[in-house]
This record gives sequence, structure tokens and C-alpha cells, in this order.
Amino acid sequence: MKLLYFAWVRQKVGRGEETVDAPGEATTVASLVKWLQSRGGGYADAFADLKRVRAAVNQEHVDFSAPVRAGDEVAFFPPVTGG
Amino acid sequence: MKLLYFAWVRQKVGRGEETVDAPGEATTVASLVKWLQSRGGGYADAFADLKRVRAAVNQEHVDFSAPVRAGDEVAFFPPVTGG
Amino acid sequence: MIRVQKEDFDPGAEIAKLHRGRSDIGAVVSFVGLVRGESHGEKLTSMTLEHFPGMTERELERIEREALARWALDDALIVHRVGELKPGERIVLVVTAAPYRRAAFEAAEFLMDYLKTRAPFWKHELRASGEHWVEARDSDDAAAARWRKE
Amino acid sequence: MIRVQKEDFDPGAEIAKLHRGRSDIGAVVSFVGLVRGESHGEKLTSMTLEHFPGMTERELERIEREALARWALDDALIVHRVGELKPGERIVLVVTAAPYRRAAFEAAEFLMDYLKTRAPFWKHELRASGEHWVEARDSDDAAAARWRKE
Repeated sequence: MKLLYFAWVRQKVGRGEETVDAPGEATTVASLVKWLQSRGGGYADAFADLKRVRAAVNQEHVDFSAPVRAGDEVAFFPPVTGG
Repeated sequence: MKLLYFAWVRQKVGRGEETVDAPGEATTVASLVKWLQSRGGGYADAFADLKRVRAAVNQEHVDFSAPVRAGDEVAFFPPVTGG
Repeated sequence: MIRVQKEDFDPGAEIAKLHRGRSDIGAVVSFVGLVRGESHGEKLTSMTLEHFPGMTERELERIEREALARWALDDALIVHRVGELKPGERIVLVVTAAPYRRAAFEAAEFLMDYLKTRAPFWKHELRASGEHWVEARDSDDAAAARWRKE
Repeated sequence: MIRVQKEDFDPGAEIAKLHRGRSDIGAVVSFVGLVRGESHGEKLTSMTLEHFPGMTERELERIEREALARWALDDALIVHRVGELKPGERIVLVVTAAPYRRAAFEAAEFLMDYLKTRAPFWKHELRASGEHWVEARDSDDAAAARWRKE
């Protein structure tokens, strides 16, 4: 699974992307986030307040209840501020 | 009193402007129009359907109930269609 | 600023002039009105815009003043052409500049709606079937009525 | 058409490109977003726009497609810059072309409201007090919610 991080989520995690082997129980965005939080350090910091984090799976905006599976590209970022 | 005519009102009247000595009873736009209608010909034609005619006194849009006096500039025209 | 002129105008240059050298403006909205090549299902040959010199400028200034009073605008511009125009030619330009986009959008729509119903311009069309004065549209009156204060 | 680029754009040229050689367009509305020189009461030194390459283009295309489906538009254009920008510089351009003005105005506002809440861009500001990520504004969510169909 490929993970992407943008803006301050990227800064807190300390990298822009990585490929991970998420555990079998990470079947939704929410459970994937739970696993990431458990890695501590920058991850715990980036995902400390989930009201401030948004997700996209394969470049589509999704809720945290959306399913994820091996091979997906999952991105985490703050609410967008373009325009 | 100076009278101005625009668009098809001008075409029907047959001129763009004229200076007139309106009779004493022409104290409002409506009574001025009544007098103009009485002149017949192009005037009767131009002022046949007053729902289609608008007026301005001294370059301000007015209702037909607005007062007019000697020295005023009174303009008649169809509803505007710019833009 | 308002201008009534026979000559064409350059929308890009007018937009740039409004915000160049300033950093308080966050949003610039422009409207360009063009002569359409068809009218009442007929091919349009040309359109001539007649106006009431003097009153036109006064009405446009009044409309612009009202927009500047009602919205938090940094600046506004109205340019309207008169005389003969061909299909595809520019007729009118409205530009509004504001710190934020909502005011710029609303004020530009307001300026167009008011201009359409208050500024003394009249369109005369030359079409296949002959010459016709354009009739005012009820939809323009309705659009202008939206802005009337309660 | 949509474009994401580091380079500046020319609003006048883009407006003209959209209607040149056509006579079915009666109204062209444009929006230009600019970097303001002040943020949170502080002087802004510069702003850097980060984005999600790939998803940005997909989202902008999706938003444009929705506008073309909802309004009677002849054409539309979105250009958004990325990278470092100084106060007064252009950030974003939206242009809509339609037979009549109401559709052009509404669609341009819709494109901006949706772009602000859906396109994956993030603004990073360098201010007197240091570096700050711009926070999303509730007013932008409210503006986008206006267009949600019942």
C-alpha cells in the first residue's frame, strides 16, 4: 500500500510518501490511521486530531469509513486551501 | 422646455430633439404627453401605447406623475436594452 | 470609473490596471458582453447601440457608486461601447476588485443587472428580415429586482 | 480546459481565446485570485502553494465537468498556479463562457467555491512571525454548500 502525506501532515510524519505492509486488520481508512498512530513519533503527532485530517483513496476524496486494500494509494492531508 | 426622443420614439416622432412652449396645463410628464399626443401624426403614433414609453426629466428616470416646468429637459424613450 | 466609447476595449489590460501595484485586492471579477450572431432565430448582420449622451454617464456613475456603497470593493470599472457592432464584437465590460471573492462576484452581477435596466442604451438590430429595435426582457427586470433592498 | 502550472497566466489572452472566432457566446465571466499582502494582521512575505499532482488535475476536471453539466455553458477554463508567489501575484483564473450572463456568473462562482473546498492545494505562508499553513475557512464550506442539490 502506498501512503502519501501533504502539507503539515507531511511535515509531522517527516516524509511525503512511503510504501507499507499494513496489517490485515487495516481494512478501512480509519483502521489504517489507527495502525499509523500506533507507530508513534511523527505519526502520533500528525494523526492526533482526526478532525483536522482528510483522506483520499486512489485520488478520490473519501470518508474515514472507506475501505482500503493492498495496492491502494492512500493520501492524508489537511482540509484544502487553494484558490 | 427641451424635449428629447430616443430609439423608436425618435423615429416615430421624426426628430431627436426640439424646443417647445408647452401649454400651462402641462405640469406633469403625463399631461405633457397628453398635449404631445394631441399634436397628432408621428406624436400620436409614438405615444399610442404608454406602457412602452419611459421618461427622464433632467436626465433622471421618472414616473409619468413627475412634475415638469419651463426650462426642464424631458426625454422619452423605450425601455432600455443596453449591456 | 466609467467610460462610454465607440472603440473596442482590452479586458486583460483593464483587469490588470485595476489591481497593478496593489496588494490589498484578493479577487477581481470581470464580465464581457459580446454581440451574438443570431437573434430571434435569424442571422444578425450588425447591431447599433444608440444612447443618451450625458444621462448615460450619469446613470453609469450612479450605478457604480451604489455598488461601491453596498459591497466592500476596492475598485470598479464599467466600459460600454456605442455605435455599430458586428457579431462576436465586445459590447460591455464590468470589472470589480475586492479583498474577497463573494463581494466581487455579487457586485459585478449587480452592475450588469442594473446597467441592463437603468442605463439609457438601445440596441437596433439589422437582421435577415430587416431592422428591429431590441425589446426589453422581463428576465432583466427580474434580475435587477433581486437587488432591491427590503 | 484545466491547467496547473508554476508560470503566470494572462487573463486577457485566456478570455479572448475562449470566445475568439465564435458568435454563439454572449457572456464571458472571469475570476482572478491574487495574493494579498497581509494575512492575520501581519505583512506577508510570500506564499507557497503545495498540491497533489495527479489528483489536482482529476479534481479540477471533475469540477469543470460538473459545471458544464449544470449550466448552459459554451466553454470553461481553470488555471491554477503552484509554487512560491509574492503579494500581488495571480494565483488562480476561472473563465466561463455562455450565451447569457446568468449562467456564466453562476458557473464561475460555483467553480471557485468547489475549487476552494475540493481541489488538493495547500497554502503555506511566510509572515513576519514565521511560517504558517493557511487554515481552511468555514465560510468556504458554506459557500460550496449553497450549490448542493436538494
